[in-house]
Order: sequence, then C-alpha cells, then structure tokens
Amino acid sequence: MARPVTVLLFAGARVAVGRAELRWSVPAGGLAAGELARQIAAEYPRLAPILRSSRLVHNGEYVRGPSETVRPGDEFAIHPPYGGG
Amino acid sequence: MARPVTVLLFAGARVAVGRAELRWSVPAGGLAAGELARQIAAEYPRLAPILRSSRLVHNGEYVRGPSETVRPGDEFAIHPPYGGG
Amino acid sequence: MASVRLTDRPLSVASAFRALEARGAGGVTIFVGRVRPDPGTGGRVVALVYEAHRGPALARFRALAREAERRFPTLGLVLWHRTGRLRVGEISVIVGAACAHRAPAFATARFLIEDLKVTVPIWKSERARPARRPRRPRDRRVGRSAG
Amino acid sequence: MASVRLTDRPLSVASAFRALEARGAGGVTIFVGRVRPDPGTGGRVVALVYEAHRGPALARFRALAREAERRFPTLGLVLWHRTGRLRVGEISVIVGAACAHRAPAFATARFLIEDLKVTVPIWKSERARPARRPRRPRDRRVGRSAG
Repeated sequence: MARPVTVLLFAGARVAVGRAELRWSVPAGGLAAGELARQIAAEYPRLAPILRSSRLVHNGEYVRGPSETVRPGDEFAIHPPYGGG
Repeated sequence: MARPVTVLLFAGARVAVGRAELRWSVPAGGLAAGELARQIAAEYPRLAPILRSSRLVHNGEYVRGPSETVRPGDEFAIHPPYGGG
Repeated sequence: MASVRLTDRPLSVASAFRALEARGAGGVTIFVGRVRPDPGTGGRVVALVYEAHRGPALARFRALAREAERRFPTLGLVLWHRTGRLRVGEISVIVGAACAHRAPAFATARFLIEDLKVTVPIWKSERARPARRPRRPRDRRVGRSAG
Repeated sequence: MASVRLTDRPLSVASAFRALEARGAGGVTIFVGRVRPDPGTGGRVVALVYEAHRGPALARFRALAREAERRFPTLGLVLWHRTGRLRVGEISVIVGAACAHRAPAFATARFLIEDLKVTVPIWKSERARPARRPRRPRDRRVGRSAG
C-alpha cells in the first residue's frame, strides 16, 4: 500500500482542522495539488475560507500550479499569511 | 589682580594653539567675546582660519553675539565643527 | 557573512552583536522585536506562541540574506527568530546588519525585518488573560473544609 | 526615559539594550558606531581619539533626548558616547530607541545619530600607522585627554 502524504497545517489552518498534521492517502500515481487541497477542505469545511488566502507548499517549495503532482510520501503544507517578527 | 578667563581649545583649535587650555587675562570689567577671540588669534596666527568655522562658547552656552561680555573667571571655548559618532 | 537561526531558546542581543563583528564595520544596526502586552481579542496578551515551518523558514532566511547582500554593501548579517511560547517582554526576533557606514546599516536592518514579516513562514498566536472575570456565580458552598 | 552617558570606559551593547527595557516596547533599534581602519591622511588608522567638551556635550545629549521624545512615540532612549583613545573595532557610540512599533524605533535611532554627529561637541582625530616613515621628527605631544 502506498505511503500517505504528510499534510502540515499552520496557524489558522491548524485551528480550523484541529490538528497540526494529517496523513492523507493519495493514489500511487499521485494527485494534483489543487485536488488534494479540495479534498482536505471537503473533510474540514472550516479550512475552506483559510485556503483561499493561503499558499500551498510541496516538499518545501511553493506549488507552481494546481496541477502540480503530489506523490505518496511527499510533504504538503498549507501556509496562511505570515506573521513573524 | 583679576582672575583670568579659562580658554578651552578642541580639535583643530587645540592643534593650532598647541595646547588644550589657556589662561587669558581680561580687564576687571570684562571683554567682548569677539575681541577676546581676536586677541587669541593674534597671538596664535594658525588659529585664525579655524576660528572662522568655529562656534564660540561662553560658560557652556553658545555666544549670542560678538559683543557679549566675557568676565574674569569665566570659561570660554572654541568649538570647531563637530565630528562625534 | 550571514547568521540565520530559528530556535526555541532565548535570543541574546549581546550574542547577535558578536555575530556582527567584522573588521571595517563602522556602523551596526540591530532591531529587536519583543512581545508586547497589547490587548488582544481575548483580553490582555500574556504570551505569544510562534510556530514556523522550519525547513522553508530557514531557506527563506538564507535567500533573504543573499538578497540583502546583493542590495546593500554589508559586512555581516543576523536573522534570528525564536519559536514556541514567549512571555511579554521576551525577544521574538533580532535582525542586524554591519556595514562600513551607518546609512546602509539602517537600510539593511529595516529591509530584513520588513521582508521577514511577510515572506518567512512564521506565525504568531496570542495567549491572553481574559479581559473580564466570568459572570457566573462562584460556588460558595458553606462548610467546605479548606485545604 | 533617556539614558545619556559620556565615558572613557568601554560601551556595552548588552547594557544599552537593558537600559532600553520598557514594558510595551515591541520594537527596539540600536545603532552602534565602531572605529574603522580606513586609510587616514597619515596612513592606516590604528586608533581614534575622541575629545568632548563635557558639560555642553551632556547638556546637548539631554536636549536631543527631549527633542526625540517630542517628535517620536518613544518608551526609552539611549545616547552613549565614549571618549579617549579607541582602537580599531572598539565602540565609539551607541544610540537606541524603544518604541511600541518598529517604524518609530528606526526613525528615532536614525534621528539620534544624525543629530548627534553635527550638534554635540565631540571631535575625533586619527592616530595612524604612517603609510611611509615620517620625513621629519614628529611632535609626540599627546592630545587632550577627554573627560
């Protein structure tokens, strides 16, 4: 069986989901980043409004487009607007 | 005999005179600040060009005009342009 | 030379200054961010919790340092941020720049903190003391033996 | 609250930061000036001697602090300057401002150092290692010891 994707949730996304990290199963051939985000928001509806102002990060790099393929074992993160300092 | 004026010399003025401090005799009734500066420059000619870009200080305050009276026992200072920092 | 750091341990201004030592550095500007007791939504802030996406945050720190070095004549840089729970008054961030002269030292430090706040994956959330006491009657049961 | 200091003892950045501690100070900017090894007229600088007219210098520091407090929303200020002979790399000046936010902290620190350089009766003179050997015997008289 394929390894899941590790989904990291920060700030408002973490609060909306209630967890800092999820394991998400994807097909062996991977899943488009946009579709993965949609699936997570369908499971956690409070995440939907936060996703609209967030950036998606795939293996530490910003996702270049919603069709970018996320594969089993990858790391996927949701970055709401930053607020360090 | 009246106490002299203490004349403090800084930076280029100190170098021109060769000393950091002078005692300068003035009449018991005092002397105009401009005249005092002229007398010192007459004695130390290398001071003259420095005086033109310097501010005169009398008892810790900038001299308001050349006719301000400097009295025996007062402190008189020559401030070339500042360069701290 | 840039020093980047993301740590849950306290940050020290003296250490940051030492990290900025460079021969020829006539001007060093350091900016320190501290937790303020501002009224938050839930009352007075008693602490902030900073979380970071560590790998991307450090990568962005390094990219930001390279960008500052391209833009300004720097001799040393510091980009340090703390994570975890910080009480009011504790230092959350230190950025600093060492340059030959003061103008670029100020410009570089300002550039670092402005950019850091909007491009580095770090977030803060408030931990507040409630603004008012709860209105519910307290349990005044009589006769309860104390202790 | 402003801390002003004119001293022939070494200046410490850590002490300056402690002097800027203030509840509510979310942003602290510190500028540190150090002796640079620039080529001077007489060769490579190995030291600078700072002299000051002590009373008027301290009076101007205090007036400058009041002016900064009028112009900016400050919670703490530092204006420290060292006098006497300083070797390359030593700290000659520290100015700093603590404010609620970063923008005024930067603006205040910049205002302090720009004004200090032109309005405070402090002067520096270079002590250089001669680029070439002197052609005639030098006058070795030591400068005024600053107070």
